[in-house]
Amino acid sequence: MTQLTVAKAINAGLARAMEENPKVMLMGEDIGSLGGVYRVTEGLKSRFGAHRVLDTPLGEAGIVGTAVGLAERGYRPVCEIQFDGFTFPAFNQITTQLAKIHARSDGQLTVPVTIRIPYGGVIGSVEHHSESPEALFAHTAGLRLLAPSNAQDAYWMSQQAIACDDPVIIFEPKRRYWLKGEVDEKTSPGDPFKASVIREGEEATIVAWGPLVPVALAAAEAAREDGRNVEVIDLRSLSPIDFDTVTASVRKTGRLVIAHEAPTFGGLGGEIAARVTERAFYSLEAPVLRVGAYHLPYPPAAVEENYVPDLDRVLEALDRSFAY
Amino acid sequence: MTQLTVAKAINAGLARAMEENPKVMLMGEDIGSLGGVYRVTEGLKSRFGAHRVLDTPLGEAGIVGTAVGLAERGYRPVCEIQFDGFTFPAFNQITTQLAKIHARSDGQLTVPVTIRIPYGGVIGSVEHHSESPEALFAHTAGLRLLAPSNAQDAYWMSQQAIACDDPVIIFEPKRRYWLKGEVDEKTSPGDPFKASVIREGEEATIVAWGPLVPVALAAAEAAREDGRNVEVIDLRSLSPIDFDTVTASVRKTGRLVIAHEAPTFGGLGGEIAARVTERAFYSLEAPVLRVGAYHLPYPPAAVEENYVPDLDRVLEALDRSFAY
Amino acid sequence: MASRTHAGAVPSTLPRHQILDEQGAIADDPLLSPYVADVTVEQLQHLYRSMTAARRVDEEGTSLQRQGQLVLWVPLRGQEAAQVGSVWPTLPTDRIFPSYREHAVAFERGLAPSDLMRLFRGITAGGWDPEEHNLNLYTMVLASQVPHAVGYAMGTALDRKAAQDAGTPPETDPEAVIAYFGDGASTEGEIHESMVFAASYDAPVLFFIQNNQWAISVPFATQSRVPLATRAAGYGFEGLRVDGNDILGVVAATRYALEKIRAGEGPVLIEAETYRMGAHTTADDPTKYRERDEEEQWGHLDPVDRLRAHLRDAHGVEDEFFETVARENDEIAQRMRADVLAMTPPRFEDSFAKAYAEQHSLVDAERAEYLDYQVGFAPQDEMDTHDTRGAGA
Amino acid sequence: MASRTHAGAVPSTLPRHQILDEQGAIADDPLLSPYVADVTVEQLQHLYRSMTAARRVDEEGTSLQRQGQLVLWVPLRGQEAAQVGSVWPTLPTDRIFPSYREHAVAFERGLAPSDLMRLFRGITAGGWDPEEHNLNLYTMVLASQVPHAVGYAMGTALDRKAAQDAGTPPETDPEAVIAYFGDGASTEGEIHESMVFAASYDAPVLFFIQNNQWAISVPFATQSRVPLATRAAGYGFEGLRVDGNDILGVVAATRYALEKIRAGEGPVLIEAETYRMGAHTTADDPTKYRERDEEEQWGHLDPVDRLRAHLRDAHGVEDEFFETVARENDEIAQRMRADVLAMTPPRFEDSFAKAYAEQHSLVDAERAEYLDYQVGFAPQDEMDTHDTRGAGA
Ligand SMILES: Cc1ncc(C[n+]2csc(CCOP(=O)(O)OP(=O)(O)O)c2C)c(N)n1
Ligand SMILES: Cc1ncc(C[n+]2csc(CCOP(=O)(O)OP(=O)(O)O)c2C)c(N)n1
Ligand SMILES: [Mg+2]
Ligand SMILES: [Mg+2]
Repeated sequence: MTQLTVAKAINAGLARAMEENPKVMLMGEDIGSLGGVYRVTEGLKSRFGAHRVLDTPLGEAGIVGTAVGLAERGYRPVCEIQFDGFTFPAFNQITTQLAKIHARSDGQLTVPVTIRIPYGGVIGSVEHHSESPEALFAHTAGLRLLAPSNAQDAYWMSQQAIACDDPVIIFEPKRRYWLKGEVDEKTSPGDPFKASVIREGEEATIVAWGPLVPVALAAAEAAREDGRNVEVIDLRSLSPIDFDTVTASVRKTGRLVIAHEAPTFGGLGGEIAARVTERAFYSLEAPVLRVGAYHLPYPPAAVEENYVPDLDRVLEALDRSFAY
Repeated sequence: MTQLTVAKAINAGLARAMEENPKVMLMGEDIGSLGGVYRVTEGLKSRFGAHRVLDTPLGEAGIVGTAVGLAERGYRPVCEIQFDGFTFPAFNQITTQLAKIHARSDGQLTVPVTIRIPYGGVIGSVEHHSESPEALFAHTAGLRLLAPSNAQDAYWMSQQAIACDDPVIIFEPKRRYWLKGEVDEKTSPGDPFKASVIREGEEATIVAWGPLVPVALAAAEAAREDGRNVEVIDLRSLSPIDFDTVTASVRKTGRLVIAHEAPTFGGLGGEIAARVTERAFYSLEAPVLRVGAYHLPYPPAAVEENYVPDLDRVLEALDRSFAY
Repeated sequence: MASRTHAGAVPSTLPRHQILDEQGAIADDPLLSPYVADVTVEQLQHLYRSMTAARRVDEEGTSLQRQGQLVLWVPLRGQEAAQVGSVWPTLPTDRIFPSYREHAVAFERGLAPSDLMRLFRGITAGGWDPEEHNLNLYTMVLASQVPHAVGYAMGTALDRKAAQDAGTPPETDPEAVIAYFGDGASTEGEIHESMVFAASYDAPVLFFIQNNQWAISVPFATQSRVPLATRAAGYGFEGLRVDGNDILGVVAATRYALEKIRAGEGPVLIEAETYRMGAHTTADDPTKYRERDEEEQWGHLDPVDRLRAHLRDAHGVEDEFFETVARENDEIAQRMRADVLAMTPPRFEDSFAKAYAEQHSLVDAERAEYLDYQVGFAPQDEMDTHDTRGAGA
Repeated sequence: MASRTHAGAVPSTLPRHQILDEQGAIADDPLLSPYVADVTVEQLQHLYRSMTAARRVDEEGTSLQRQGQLVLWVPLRGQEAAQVGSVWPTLPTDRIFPSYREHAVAFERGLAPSDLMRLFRGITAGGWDPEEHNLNLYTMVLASQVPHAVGYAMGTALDRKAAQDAGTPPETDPEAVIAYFGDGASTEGEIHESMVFAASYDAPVLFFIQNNQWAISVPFATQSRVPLATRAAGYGFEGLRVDGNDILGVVAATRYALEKIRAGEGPVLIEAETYRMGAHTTADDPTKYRERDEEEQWGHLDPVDRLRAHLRDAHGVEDEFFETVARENDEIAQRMRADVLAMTPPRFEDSFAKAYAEQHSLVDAERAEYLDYQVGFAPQDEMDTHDTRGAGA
């Protein structure tokens, strides 16, 4: 057991994967000498060499596209996209190539590429540095999406993503990079594509992931003060989604609030709400409620806290749910 | 009133917009001398000149990116993306630029760019020619999405999109390009962002758009033979979505089936299901059911009809709904 | 607007290489001629066989499509020299990344024509095992395969470095990679990023452009004011412009490039100037956008005619050879046709096993739903009565 | 892996233009010198003012950021000659598309420094009306503004054609457009597509690259083996490589380019070789990736020092002038600071009016929800107690 920040846990996870498998390599803008703009890859270039930690030219399509080729050659490249908002130049490579090559080749080619995307807002930055684009990738079959919320998952999911023969995108909660937590480096926590009930409760369920998990926990705490016993699920995997765990919880509690930083409209909350409603229709005491950002471009830093869901908005949704 | 195919209706709509406003211009691959691979723009280059109908170089980012600049200069460019599967090289320009410039400039810049995407499957083609990526655009604020299902809408929506000061993406149902229908060239049909109840019924509602509208109608017909009275809504606008019309229908019928060609997981059906359930919770006799494609890359033509929802799958969903 | 004359154009100074002239006579090329000095008549006959077999299969592809046996066909006629000439000099260890018209490349690598047809029959998006002939799959999104080729090439260099570090003796013929693409695709941004990455990492990759003058209906002049080989200098590597209908010129240019590439000198670009003599695909109608005149002019530059003339005039090869080859080619085409007609469609339920390499809960659930649902529909015929396909299209 | 020596590199043959040498003396440049022959000492003094004012405001930006008054600042120190020299020759009718470090460009166009700061204060993603000074907004997604510039330039050409067709007498000074970007951004695919489109449509656009040697921590050698100006020839237009710390060289190159562009000769590319003397942004720490030595070496090439030396040595400008300018610059910086501190944050609810130009049902509904929800929270303070911000970051 070690206490690590989320950023250091990812660093340690990457280092361990690189140690254990010489085919693992890192690629991205500024990840080498600088250690990445968030220092997540700090020290890895000097430790593993410039041929395994590539400070690439400045082209996201080039990064992901060459990673596909490297994967076809037997490597396990881990690409860093510097910020969420700069994923889109690589969108074609991710959506039409990386995601589809296994199916295209009738299973003959595997492309075990990992893409790390520091994502989400409330970091007081400028445009394109605070996006939550997970829904834009979840809809595409062939990809897997992970969203660690804590150091333990950050450490293990990095390694599990790399070990997975499918392409995996990891959404790293950048505003939680400095959140400390226990990391058990000995025992692998099992299937990364399963959700985790991180707080038990009987009267309602909150589903959240990544940066909003601490907010969901805080909401459950606050609700307890009002005498409400709220279950919290850290979804962990955004594709596939572990509907079994969520449905079981909702069958028990009868109420569900989903919170994500991305805009509500067209976000993953809709998918979860629709599927859970289908599977637990007769258990629901209230409609599944979603708490997300508004249908607006991410606003300037000065007002971002009004845009991204916070504790109050989650509580307000819980209240609305209880009002049914 | 004229009888036109959907393709000809779009052609006529574009021509009329170009006649009425000299700032309207068309851009895309092969849209000039060839008239586009689907001949939708046939005759427009010879009629309006090569300076208003641009056979562009082969770069989708270049097409949309220069269209943004042309729009900032006062033009109203209409970009054709040759096939749905080739939209992604332009994804960055659409998502981070076109969609956000109005907000970025605090409303000072408008970028009235229209993007036409012939979309959808069951055309017996090869990979990347049959995609339904609408959900990947709906989630992004700043864009508007239209999906005509018939000649009348094809004719008018083309013009309404061009006239709109916001960027509009038109998803053209390419497998219905040769579907004939009445076009009333005199009277504008009103707000393109409103859904349309195209068949009244009392016992269930089917929502569909674009290529699946005829399938939804056929399903309602088939259900009538079983003595079921099913309402059909042509959604028409995918962003914004006219939830009022859908909710009103569901309040009346108590049952909703949503059909789209895109994969169910992460598709727009989730958004509609979630929002309608929230707004009509006590009216629902059954959970909202979605009929979409599977979470797989679009399969080879030989088996595509098993992948894309058809009449039977819509009927099966109706049956399941009635079984609640 | 895209005028063909540009007041401010800076013309390219790149020479155009040619070894076999329009009449099939040898024209000396100071740089490249040495690279084909050792080509024997038997080898020329092999090249002729490959080029004409590809042409024959191509014709059969069009005919199969017309008969509804393929969903689409992409003719290559006119580009046989560019394709065969560029792949013939490769080693089996070299990895090839084609676009979607490289049928002659594929056959020369050893792929059976019918293997190629699976894709065009609409029963798979692939059709062969990329490892078997070191031949990647066709890619429909223009330019997308090119960064893959660069990455793969970077990987070969990394492997070489690892072997060196481990004290393994160096290979005699280090691997090279070829990325094929067209004049139209050259405009895509991914081509540019590919070139930047290749130059930066000294990737052992040959960018082989078949400039067949057209991107569907759009003439080359819309994509560039100057030959595309000129672009290479802007990335600091060599670009060669070669007569793409001249089999010896293409072979020589490719050998020259591969030699540099194997020597660790990084990427090279070759632009083979050729012509797409047929339609873009079987869905295309070239009369809408180009003149018969132009087609005829290029007809006089036909790569097969030229090699035939050379074999006859310079090597005294007689009619019998050409007739035998024609017969053999017919047989190849007939075999391919028979194989295609015998192909059975896949079962849709197998798709569920292909999307992911590892177990996936949603795919498993949807597969189960699908199978359940199918149980409701036996026999098959009943399904078809509800089929709406073709209602609009 | 990205080694700085490349065995197969083809070196560029492009000359590097310079007019004011490292000591501030005039070096003759046969092509470009005529373009600055008429520059008066008053004009040089204006340029000096602009360059130093920008530098002074830049320092104030860093200090404001340190004091928590800006969310971020992007220093420009070192690039003043490249920026002022390229924008000074423009006409008010020319449209400028900056990247995000072009503060000196913005000020020279007439933008008040505080207008620029709104963005960095985190109260808007824009900050000014692009029409007012014909200056587009900063763009954070690298390279994305470049196709916009090309499209805008295509639009000016279309307007010109429409005017001609309508019989309007031709303008004396046709509009030009400048697209600014950096050495790092040059790798993005959108740059390539921009160049192809510009060449194809003879767009009146100047691609102005400030090669400041670094893209955050990545040295120029990773992006290219050769000067970026070499790329232009690959598209068939002219590329110029100029000493970017030489204000006269940059002015001359820009005038030369704009003359060609206004004459309808299509795009031109200028690469100004300069240096980012400070950090990439206030969030950056250059000691992690570059040597003090390199910074010092470039320090000797400082564009402001060089112009000051020239003004002194060649024109006898005295200390008083420099002191006055320094005082004026302090005042500019103080005024800017005061204006920044006086800026009030926007109301979030105003965001709902900005996403779309026309009425939008979902935005209207969400705005109403938001306002409703806000009603539950008066006074403001209560909200903050539930705030989780900073819990992790
Ligand atoms: C990204 C992308 N955009 C558009 C298309 C549609 N398309 C298919 S082939 C083609 C023309 C390609 O021209 P070129 O690269 O010269 O190759 P050729 O067909 O001449 O061999 C186009 C526009 C595509 N396949 N991919
Ligand atoms: C598409 C994209 N990728 C990555 C980034 C993150 N980023 C911001 S500035 C920068 C370096 C840019 O270097 P250069 O173009 O040389 O401009 P400079 O900062 O030196 O002025 C990077 C990688 C971005 N803004 N946009
Ligand atoms: Mg071509
Ligand atoms: Mg730079």
